[in-house]
Amino acid sequence: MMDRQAPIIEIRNLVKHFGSVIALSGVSLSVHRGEVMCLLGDNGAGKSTLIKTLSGVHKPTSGEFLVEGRHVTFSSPRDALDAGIATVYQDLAMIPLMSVTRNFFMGREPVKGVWPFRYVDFDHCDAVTRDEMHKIGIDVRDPHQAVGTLSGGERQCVAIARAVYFGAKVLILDEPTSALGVAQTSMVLKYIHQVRQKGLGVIFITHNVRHAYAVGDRFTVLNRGKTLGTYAKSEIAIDELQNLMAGGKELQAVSAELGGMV
Amino acid sequence: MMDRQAPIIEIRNLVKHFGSVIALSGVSLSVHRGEVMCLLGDNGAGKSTLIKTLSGVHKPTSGEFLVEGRHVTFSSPRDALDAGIATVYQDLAMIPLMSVTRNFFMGREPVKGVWPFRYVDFDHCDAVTRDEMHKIGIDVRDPHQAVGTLSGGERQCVAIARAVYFGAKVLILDEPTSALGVAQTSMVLKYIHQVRQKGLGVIFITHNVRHAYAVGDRFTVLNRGKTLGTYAKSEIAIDELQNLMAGGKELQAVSAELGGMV
Amino acid sequence: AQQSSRIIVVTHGQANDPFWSVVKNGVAEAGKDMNVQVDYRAPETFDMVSMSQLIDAAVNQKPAGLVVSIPDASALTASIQKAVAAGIPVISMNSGSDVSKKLGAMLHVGQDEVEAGRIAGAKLKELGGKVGLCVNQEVGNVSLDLRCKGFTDGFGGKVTVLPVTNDPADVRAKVKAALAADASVDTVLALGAGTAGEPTVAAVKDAGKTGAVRVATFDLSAGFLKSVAAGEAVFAIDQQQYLQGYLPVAFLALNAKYGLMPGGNVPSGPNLITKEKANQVIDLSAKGIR
Amino acid sequence: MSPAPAIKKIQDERLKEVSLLTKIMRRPELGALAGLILVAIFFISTADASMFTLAGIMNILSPASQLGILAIAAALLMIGGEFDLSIGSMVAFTGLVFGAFVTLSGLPLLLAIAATFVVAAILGGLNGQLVIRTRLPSFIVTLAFLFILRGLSLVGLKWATGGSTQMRGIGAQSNEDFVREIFSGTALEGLFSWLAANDLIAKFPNGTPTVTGVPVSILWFIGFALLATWILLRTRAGNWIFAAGGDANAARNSGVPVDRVKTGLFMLTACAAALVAILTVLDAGSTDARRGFQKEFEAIIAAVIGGCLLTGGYGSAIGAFFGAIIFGMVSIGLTYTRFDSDWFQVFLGAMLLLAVLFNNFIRRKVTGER
Amino acid sequence: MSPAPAIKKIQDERLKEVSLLTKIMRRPELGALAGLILVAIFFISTADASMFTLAGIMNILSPASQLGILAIAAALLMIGGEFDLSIGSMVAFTGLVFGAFVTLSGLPLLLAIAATFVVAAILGGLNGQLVIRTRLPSFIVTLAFLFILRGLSLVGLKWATGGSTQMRGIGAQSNEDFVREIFSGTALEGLFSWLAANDLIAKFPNGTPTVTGVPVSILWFIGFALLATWILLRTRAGNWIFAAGGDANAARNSGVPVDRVKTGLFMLTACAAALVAILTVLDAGSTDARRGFQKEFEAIIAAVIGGCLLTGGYGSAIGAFFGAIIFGMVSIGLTYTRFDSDWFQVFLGAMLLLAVLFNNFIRRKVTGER
Ligand SMILES: Nc1ncnc2c1ncn2[C@@H]1O[C@H](COP(=O)(O)OP(=O)(O)OP(=O)(O)O)[C@@H](O)[C@H]1O
Ligand SMILES: Nc1ncnc2c1ncn2[C@@H]1O[C@H](COP(=O)(O)OP(=O)(O)OP(=O)(O)O)[C@@H](O)[C@H]1O
Ligand SMILES: [Mg+2]
Ligand SMILES: [Mg+2]
Repeated sequence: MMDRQAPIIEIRNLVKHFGSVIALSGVSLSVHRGEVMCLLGDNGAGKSTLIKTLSGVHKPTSGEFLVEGRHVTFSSPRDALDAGIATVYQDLAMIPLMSVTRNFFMGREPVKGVWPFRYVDFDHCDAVTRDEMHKIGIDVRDPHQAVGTLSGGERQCVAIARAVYFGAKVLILDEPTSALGVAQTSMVLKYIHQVRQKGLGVIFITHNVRHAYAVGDRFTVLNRGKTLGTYAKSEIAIDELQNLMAGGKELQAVSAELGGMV
Repeated sequence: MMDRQAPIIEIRNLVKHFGSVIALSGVSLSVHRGEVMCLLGDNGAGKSTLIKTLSGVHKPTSGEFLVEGRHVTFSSPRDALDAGIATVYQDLAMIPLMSVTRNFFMGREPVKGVWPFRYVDFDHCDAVTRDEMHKIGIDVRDPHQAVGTLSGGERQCVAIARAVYFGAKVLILDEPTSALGVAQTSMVLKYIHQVRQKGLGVIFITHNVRHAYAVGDRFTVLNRGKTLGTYAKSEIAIDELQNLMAGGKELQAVSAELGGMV
Repeated sequence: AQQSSRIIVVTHGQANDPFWSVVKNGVAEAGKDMNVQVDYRAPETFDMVSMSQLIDAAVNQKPAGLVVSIPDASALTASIQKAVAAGIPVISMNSGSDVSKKLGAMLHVGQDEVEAGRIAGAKLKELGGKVGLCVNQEVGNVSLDLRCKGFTDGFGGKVTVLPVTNDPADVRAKVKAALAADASVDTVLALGAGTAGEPTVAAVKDAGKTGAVRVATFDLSAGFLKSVAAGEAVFAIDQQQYLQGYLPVAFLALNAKYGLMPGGNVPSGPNLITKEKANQVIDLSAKGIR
Repeated sequence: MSPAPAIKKIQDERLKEVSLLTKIMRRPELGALAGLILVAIFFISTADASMFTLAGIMNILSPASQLGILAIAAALLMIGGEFDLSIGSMVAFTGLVFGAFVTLSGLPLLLAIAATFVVAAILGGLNGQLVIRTRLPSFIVTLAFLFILRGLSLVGLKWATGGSTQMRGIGAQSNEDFVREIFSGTALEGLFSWLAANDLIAKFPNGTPTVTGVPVSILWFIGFALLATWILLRTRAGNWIFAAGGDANAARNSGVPVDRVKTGLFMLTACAAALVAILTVLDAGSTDARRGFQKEFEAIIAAVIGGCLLTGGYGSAIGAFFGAIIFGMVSIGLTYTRFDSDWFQVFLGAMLLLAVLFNNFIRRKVTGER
Repeated sequence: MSPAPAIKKIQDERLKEVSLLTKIMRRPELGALAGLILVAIFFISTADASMFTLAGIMNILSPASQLGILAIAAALLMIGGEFDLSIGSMVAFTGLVFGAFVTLSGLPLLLAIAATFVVAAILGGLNGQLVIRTRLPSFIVTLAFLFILRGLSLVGLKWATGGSTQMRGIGAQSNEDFVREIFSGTALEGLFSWLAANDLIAKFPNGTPTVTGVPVSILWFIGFALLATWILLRTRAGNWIFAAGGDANAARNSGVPVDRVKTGLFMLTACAAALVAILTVLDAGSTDARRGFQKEFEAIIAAVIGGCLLTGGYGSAIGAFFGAIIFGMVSIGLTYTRFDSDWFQVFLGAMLLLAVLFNNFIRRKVTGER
């Protein structure tokens, strides 16, 4: 199903410190073409820190980082975008005061005309935004509405639709489904599936083991800044995965108490 | 199991407009003692708007609001807190630049000494914070750490631990589990269960039908600012509930495609 | 009121500047005495561009007479000439005696700042001063800079400019610092009595150098005059700026009424107020007349 | 219970009808226009009638235009999330630089102007780079430049003139009419003398029109306002400015070159200051050490009256345009009234407050915000 | 793969060891102290030795203390998320009010002081209520008050004195020594004359010590800094101030009475201005229309040098304390050096920039931020 050449993204022994806090202490990981790699782990395990390092927001303290087999160092998120890594951050990277359209096209505005009279055709942008949002299951009432007035889930959908629309080689999604309703979640999972089929790599972070298992090909579990291991879907059952994600804590007890519905 | 006197909270025909946007168009709802009322619905259905109206953040455009059978109008969240309504907001109501302890006790700082020499015993507060966070499954490295440096899930846990610690008559939780890891989620669900057993009322908002079904007694589904109906747990099966939450959209199709794992 | 007997005064000095508030009092008094309407206008800071705009605004209102100060001839030429072209009689005051005629003003009332500074400098030199300090509370305000320049010329000895602010604590501390840093300073000239002069006297007292350091100031304030009377300061230099406000308005009013106008410039000062005269003027100064 | 309604995008039932008026008034700049109208009404009822003659309006617009050029630049910078407190000192310093190029170096006017803009751009870039590199607040960095440039203006003036704080006679010797006409004096003179000849506008007794033309600074002001509006609303750079000011981190994460945008804005602000310096120096023929004093302050006021948020990310150039006119009208307008000038500041403050309150009131009323 | 480690709270492996020094230097105010030390080193090496004698230090501290009282109040207000640009004018206005109470109404000193504080608190409350009710930025509201109060001071002074802009003789007639001693002159005079008598401090030739005591304004300054620090760090009100400034909405949602906190801060700021007014008026015996000119500006500078964020929610009173001393030392210190005074502003700007840069550099170095 997928070609196992050089991975699109590979990291080796990545370490990241914030002042005295050690957020990542030696993480290795690889993502291939046409593969959905799920990154799982407890709160504070370092998942967001890891993907922010991949997308150029943080500079790693040490460690190797290869894109398509070549060493890279990103000095800004723009570098990562240029290298084909598109990211939906957990904190969304949106400007609340700006309109939906302007947020959607932020940093990648299509221009028309010749310099110095180059301009952005915002009518066209509005149409695209409305369209893309509709595809993901949200009727934007008015693309000029400020993003700050959208509901949490609607905002998440803007971020995802944006990343997908400007599709790249690798799509990184940090808990994209956490704020979404059932319908929107299905939509996003379907998107992830489509993206994989187009041959892109996907890194998908989630706390919902069902979502992960529904679309993931491989699962990497982080715990307290370290990898607990990487498993292919065939190697691990959903329950084992769930236990691993929770760090083996006294989960069964609670779960049983509440009727095993978690 | 629960006494069916006057509901702790009852609203009738609540309407809320934001300028030209109609966020709620006539919602009725009641919560009783010792009951977990799950509020479900699509993104943008108006759930957060509804609970923000209950907790005094927004003033309703029209409609009735009764607490323990008496009509009330809150002019600020403080009024709601004083009336015994504690809320964990979706956007958390935390100050990123302030320490964990200061956020934990914000608005409800315990004071010592006599006026004008009243002071806050922050050492004691630090200990309480560390303790409460530990109970919910988070080891706070340093209670003086700014909340802004915590991971999304850790921040959520602070908000929940705070609301539970200062427990009131009604606890409102807006998507508390969405950013949480498996272990923390179980913890929160267990908390909700405990709170109910103490005789408090709980309003629990979630997009995860399993979480809702695990702890909920009754389920109210909102759609586009209107109630689709309220069901007791005995009246509805989990699959029906899920369909209702998604607004009956072409969910089955997607779900089937992905192996029914959503 | 009658449009014809309105006189507008545009200067570069703000209404809250102690020096100019006296001018303004003179203007108001003359308006009352002559039974004409007077308006006093000045920009919010020393700003030649907005001053020229204020003159334009005055010209638009076609007054019976216009009184202006001319601290920067280049910047104000166009506006003043426009007033003259519009047939409005113009009298210049305070500064600009050199260009007054050329711009078409009927006459000039006042004392050149440089000249006043030179006289003060010469007097202090005569009193035995050798190393001087010029305390400037508004560096960059051309009229104050010119006072320092005149002082330097007339004094002959070494003069350092000490930039300070309007804050008495700041003036006091800086003068004290300057006296401590250079023990040879024996003369201090402040450019404003209330703002810079009084704290300077206090600073000299703090430094234990009362008497050893000659203190003088431009303009008058009751507090400073007391110090002059007490011998803590040597003199205050008075331009009698009340006249600079009163006379032009009176002249223009009479001009409007009877077509009268004196034949030449009127020098309003300077007038050195020393120990002997100090006591008589204290009350007038407290009322904003001197 | 019925299933969810299957309404498609025809008419969303969750939107109330809003009138066109409401839609128009929702734009931030039009609140400022409402404030302007209020202030104008106040003066029409209290001031001398000559205030609203053609000459009177030109008289109001000239200070407004000089302030306005600065205010628009300040507004763009504020939208981009930064302040520049050195604008006022920059006016003095670039005025000196320009004066020195003309009188001391004897450069032709065009070259002197170009060189002045280059100096301004370099200084603005320096401001920007310091803010970005050190990650200090721009408030404090540009404040340092407020002092440094003001001080350098004093030192430079004394050096250039041999001891005076005033440099005179700038541009008197130059006779390149074309460049001069772009940067000083009045435009459309032919039109105005024709109008005067036909008794359509007021004349002095000697027959010259009271207004000989539109001061060029007003044309620059209008042109700059239009350009800035176009940039903000229609170009990629405009989107980047909003994004950089709204949330620099989020913008950076989305690939906006925030640092480049901010540096560019600082350079633009400095160049706007240079433009004002050139306009005023050529007009007045002189410059002094106090030029532009506190203009940074007034520019920010005008931008805020015009609806810019101090926290960045929101505002408009047209708002700053109206804000500058309000400020100019209040400060010149009071001289047309019979109020004692002692009360000037009281009125200025009260009028500012009223204009902003009214602007705010209208906006809330119209948009139905609570 | 092994299951998750079951480490309990003994030692978290995800924390590096940090030295005590690092921990201390992480406090925002100590960055300002580092800046102060740098500035002091600069002056020790360039200025006249008399600058760091006891008399010299008192001389630096007395203007610094007046600025500092304002700066600490401004810092609290900034932490609470608002600005007050009317502080400077408030100094002039409350000075006038106090003067009028003493000279015109002939109130006893204590009553006059109390009444002045009441007036200040009312004005501050008005500021605060306007900001809260209108939801306009405090920048613009207090700016209006900057003008209004400045104008009223002028009008009031002229009215009270019959035409002069200076009111004098305040406190000359009053002879309540106790109250006077608290608000003016020097304290600890006995100690200092004893020290002088024992040749421990410098004397004038006539035997009186060069420093007769500590100016009371310095004691007020220190006392206020300690009080403000205690409030910020140890009280409920302090937590509310941080919360209100950090995110007013979040704070309100958590039950913090944000509006009351902000109004209280505005009142505090106005009272700080009144305190400075009373101290200076009693000291100088007079007040004039230009008192406190631009002090609002300097106070904000000092607070920012001291590490306050302009966006609110972060800062310290001790930082503002050091910030005021840095500002005072730079502005007074230059007169002790041999630099040409024309360069004064250039140095002032450069020193400010250096102090802040150094402060920033130290903090980053020590905390290991990148
Ligand atoms: N800028 C920072 N400064 C200090 N510590 C930080 C910073 N950013 C993250 N951390 C710490 O690093 C750890 C990892 O955080 P991270 O956000 O990567 O967790 P996560 O795995 O994404 O958790 P979640 O599932 O809750 O989002 C956390 O303990 C957090 O407190
Ligand atoms: N302040 C506001 N101004 C204008 N519209 C608003 C405002 N707040 C909310 N809305 C709109 O009201 C609707 C309901 O929003 P709300 O946040 O209550 O949804 P929600 O049910 O909580 O959704 P989610 O599950 O995504 O959090 C949304 O369409 C949103 O755009
Ligand atoms: Mg995360
Ligand atoms: Mg919500």
